Amino acid sequence: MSPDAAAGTVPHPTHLAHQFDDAGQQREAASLGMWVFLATEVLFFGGLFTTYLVYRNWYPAAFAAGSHELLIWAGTTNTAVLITSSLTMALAVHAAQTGNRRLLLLFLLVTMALGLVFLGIKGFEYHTEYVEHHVPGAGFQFDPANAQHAQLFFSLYFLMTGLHALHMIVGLGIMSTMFWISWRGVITSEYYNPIEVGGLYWHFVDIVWIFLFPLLYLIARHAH
Amino acid sequence: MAGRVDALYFFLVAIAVFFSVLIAGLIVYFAVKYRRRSPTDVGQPVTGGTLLEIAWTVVPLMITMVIFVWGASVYFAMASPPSDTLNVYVVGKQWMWKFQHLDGQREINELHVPVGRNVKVIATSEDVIHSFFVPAFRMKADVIPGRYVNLWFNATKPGRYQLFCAEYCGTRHSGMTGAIVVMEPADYQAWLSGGAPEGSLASGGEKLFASLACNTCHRSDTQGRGPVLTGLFGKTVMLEGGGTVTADEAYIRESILMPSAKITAGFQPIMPTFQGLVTEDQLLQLVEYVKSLK
Amino acid sequence: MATVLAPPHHYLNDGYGIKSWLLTRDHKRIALLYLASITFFFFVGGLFAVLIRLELITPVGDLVSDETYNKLFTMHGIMMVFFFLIPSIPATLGNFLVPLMIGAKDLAFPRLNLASWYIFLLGGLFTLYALVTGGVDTGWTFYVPFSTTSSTSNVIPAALGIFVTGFSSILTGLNFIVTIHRMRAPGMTWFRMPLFLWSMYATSVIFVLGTPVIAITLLLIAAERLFHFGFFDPALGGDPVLFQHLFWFYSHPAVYIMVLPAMGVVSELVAAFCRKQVFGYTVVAFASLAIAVLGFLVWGHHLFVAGESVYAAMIFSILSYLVAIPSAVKVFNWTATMYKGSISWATPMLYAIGFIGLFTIGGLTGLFVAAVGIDVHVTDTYFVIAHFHYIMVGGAIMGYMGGLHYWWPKISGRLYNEFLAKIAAGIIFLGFNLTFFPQFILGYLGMPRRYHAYPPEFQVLNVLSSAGASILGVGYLIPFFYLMWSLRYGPLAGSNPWSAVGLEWTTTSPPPTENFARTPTVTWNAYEYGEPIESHVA
Amino acid sequence: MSEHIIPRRTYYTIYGLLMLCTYLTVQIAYFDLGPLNTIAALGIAVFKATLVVLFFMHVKYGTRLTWLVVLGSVLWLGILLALTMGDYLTRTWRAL
Repeated sequence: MSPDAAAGTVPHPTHLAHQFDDAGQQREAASLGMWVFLATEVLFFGGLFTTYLVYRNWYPAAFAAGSHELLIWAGTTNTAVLITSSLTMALAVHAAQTGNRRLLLLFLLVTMALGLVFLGIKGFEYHTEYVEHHVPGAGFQFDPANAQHAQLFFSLYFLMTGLHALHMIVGLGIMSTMFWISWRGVITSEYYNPIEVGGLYWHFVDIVWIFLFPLLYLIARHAH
Repeated sequence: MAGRVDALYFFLVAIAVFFSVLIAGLIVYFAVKYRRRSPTDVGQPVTGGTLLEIAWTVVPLMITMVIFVWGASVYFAMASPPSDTLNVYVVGKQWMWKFQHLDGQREINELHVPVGRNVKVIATSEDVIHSFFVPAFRMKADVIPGRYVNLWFNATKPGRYQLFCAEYCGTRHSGMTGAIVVMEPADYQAWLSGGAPEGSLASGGEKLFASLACNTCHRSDTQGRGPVLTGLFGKTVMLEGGGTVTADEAYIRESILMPSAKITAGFQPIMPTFQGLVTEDQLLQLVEYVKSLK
Repeated sequence: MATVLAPPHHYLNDGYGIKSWLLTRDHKRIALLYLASITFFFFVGGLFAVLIRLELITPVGDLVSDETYNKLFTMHGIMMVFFFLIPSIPATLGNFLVPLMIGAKDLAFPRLNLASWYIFLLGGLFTLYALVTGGVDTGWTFYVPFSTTSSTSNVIPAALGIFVTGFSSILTGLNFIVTIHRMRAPGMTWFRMPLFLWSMYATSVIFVLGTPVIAITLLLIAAERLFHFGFFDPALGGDPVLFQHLFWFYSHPAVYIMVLPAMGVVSELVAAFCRKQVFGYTVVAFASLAIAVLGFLVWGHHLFVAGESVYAAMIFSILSYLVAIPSAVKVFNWTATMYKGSISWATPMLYAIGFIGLFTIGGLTGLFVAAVGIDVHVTDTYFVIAHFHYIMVGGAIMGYMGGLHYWWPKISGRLYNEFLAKIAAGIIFLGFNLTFFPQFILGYLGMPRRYHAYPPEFQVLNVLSSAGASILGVGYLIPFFYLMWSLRYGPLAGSNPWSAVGLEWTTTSPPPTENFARTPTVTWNAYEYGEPIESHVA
Repeated sequence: MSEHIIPRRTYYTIYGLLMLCTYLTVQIAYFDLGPLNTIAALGIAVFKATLVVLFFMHVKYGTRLTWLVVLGSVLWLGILLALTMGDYLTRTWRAL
């Protein structure tokens, strides 16, 4: 081995981690890493979707009855809110790509605000369901014809939306970090991986909701 | 059934021995024959052979497909009880097997059956999953709470056969054993007449049916608020909101515990659940009573 | 051999002190952190196995109580499966070798790599907590409704421990996938990669796509225990069998997580110790991917008697036979590689030969349990125990031991005692077979698994098995001591003690922190023997 | 490596489509279409998710590898759902 092994390092540009050769490699690695993580997330929620599918198939009437008790206006509004936040997230990435720092900060802020609105509405819904005794457990009350299996529906509802909300909260944490590093001027049109990768996560959380909404809120609405 | 399982088993043993010996023999032979003679030796460039690859993909595939078909056909026979069976109910609970004969005899951890008869065991569990395993009959099925599982056998020789619980079920899992006692028909008759103090299963069910006030709605005429149960068993039931279901043991059981899950067409979901009000043993009596209503 | 000198700079002397280890981002140091952790868990799990075998010497349960016995086999399973076998090769040898073999400076995400080790430890601590505060008695499979309603033991901490540990698997898999895709040195094309990398890649796919399902399943168990949601409770309309579907969707592919890396190691060993390219390189490479994919389609064969439909059983049975094919093809290719090789009988090769033989038996007995008609009889008996120990101990651990010996000079820079190593390999092989072969017979005779006490007619075979286990235990202790001893007293190994090809052998032993003095450029295929090895040094 | 910058107008168009689909899916839920209700709801959800993945997440302009990861995760979810339901839907065909 050459004796100057340890000395033979080329000076690295800023933001380029030592293990990468160039910025392109780093960018592609980061993006691929996030995509692989999202594949994991798909299967994580997949276990819940499987459970949902099995029981909805077994107890369609109870699931419809449970679904009717959810606040459809809240679910619909939240869908719109999340889709809008996805738009502002996409625009934030666009602003980062074009090097517009002020717009980037603005869109990140709007995205976070919309995320908070979503969680606020969700919290209101949880409160409503609590008041109406739709939280599974000893206090659960429901039309006796469907009570047993409506409880399964509500268990799934709370677990699925709860895990989704947890992902939203993590997303807000990521967004705050994005905001912080953008504020410090780390993000440029040359280096915007973090915004792009963080954005992928945010869009994924949006997609989960896009499926949760019809599965939970829109079962046989015509019956009422 | 034991014969069929063993035939396939020994066929597989032959295949396993053949391939194990082939591979092990080749490895040892190569390792000796081509052992390194000097430290600088390298192997000869033999890097692949398409024909060989195809051969050792296709041949195992064909062998495994033969095994699959054979194994599946054995299983299909296991899962197809004949129609002329002598039925016995068993409830598994931590950590015992409770048997009930149709005539009302009850046994714990021991089941008496006549030799040469097709016997069907209808099994369920009161708590966790157990597994009904009689090695001599090559017979096993998990006994699952909330469901009826059928097993069947035809014992060809009198004797005592070991019964195990094969699904781990808690502290005294290894104590959840028992025996199937296979008797000559005459001995079996003698054993049967030995006593059924409480009357048959169906008669027990009839008493329950009255004491739980089932008969106020399920009347024998069509004036009740619930469907008529006479002649129900084995029929196809039209359901409210479309669909049909065959009225088997599982359906009757479900209708007692979760009445709203499947509503008979033309009726209201007004029946209360009996979940927690009847034990598994009593459920079996009720099921047997409904079956007896011809 | 010319006198070898230790390299002046290498990853082991690049910083001393506890902090330089606990905060390291070097994949090689993280591999060693993992190595120490899994060795600890291996011996904990092994201790439980010893106690189990001691109890089973007599048919009556006289050594420990039934409650204790149930906790012993549960913790043996949990420790061995989740804290030893699953991370064994990927997190140690894989972590160490993936960047070296592709000519990279490190994994793509070194910080995530370190995080994965801490997550692993955290999960381990949870589980150890469950252990010392009373243990768990559900079996490593956590079957409901026993685990959710009946068991009074520490189910939630144990489940959470495994839940947490799952994320370390996911991060390792994610890191490997990205690294293999994006960090290969110039010229290192997919079909020039050593087969170990193909198997690591296939394993990572399972890590990433399977582990989240066990995570959510264990979460459901915890939720069910805490809030009694009813997902698996028939009284509330749930189905206990659904749990088994979700559990085995991960836990069957997990078997391939354990054995695929060992297959990768064996491919390397056979090539290096026959000095020959692996026969049918492309076929062996794609067989790894095929196993990873098909492995996800067969989980239902754990449910043949568990109440799944007759038709589902048949579908899962035929799919199970399909996954047997690529495994068989690999065995044939390794055997063919030995044909006209220059075969060295060094310790790693002994393990490789042991692997091929034992894995063949494990695989062939898999044909028994995949046949539904036979599985009905042998499932949940000692036949199944023997079958999967042939795969996991005879297969995965043999591969792990072989790999550890093969790369030990690279990892430590020292040579171990070859004589002792050969003796130990022989003892392990004998002890293993004596332990587990009798269990096939026990199983066919009908002895159910997880039995604290058993009918006396099974005693002879059980005593044989216990005797084998004591030999096996000794076999595993010997390498621990001579490997430790070699760290200080072993002769220096030099860059390439086996005269093997492969990028990892072109750098010093131990390698420098940045792995290579210069990024190598690859112009040759894997396992190109037949020319002087020096010409491969970039 | 090529960094494709999607024009903002595309984002607005996709946003409009997503909101329209949300409106449609809620409206459709109030008509009794039998099993078509579920199919429509899920069909629209899949369409919306596809739009988000292709445009907001830039997969339309992404590498083959990104496509592979996306399709792979969907395929694996499909395996989990299909083989599990394969058991549940055939259980009633033949009493065990």
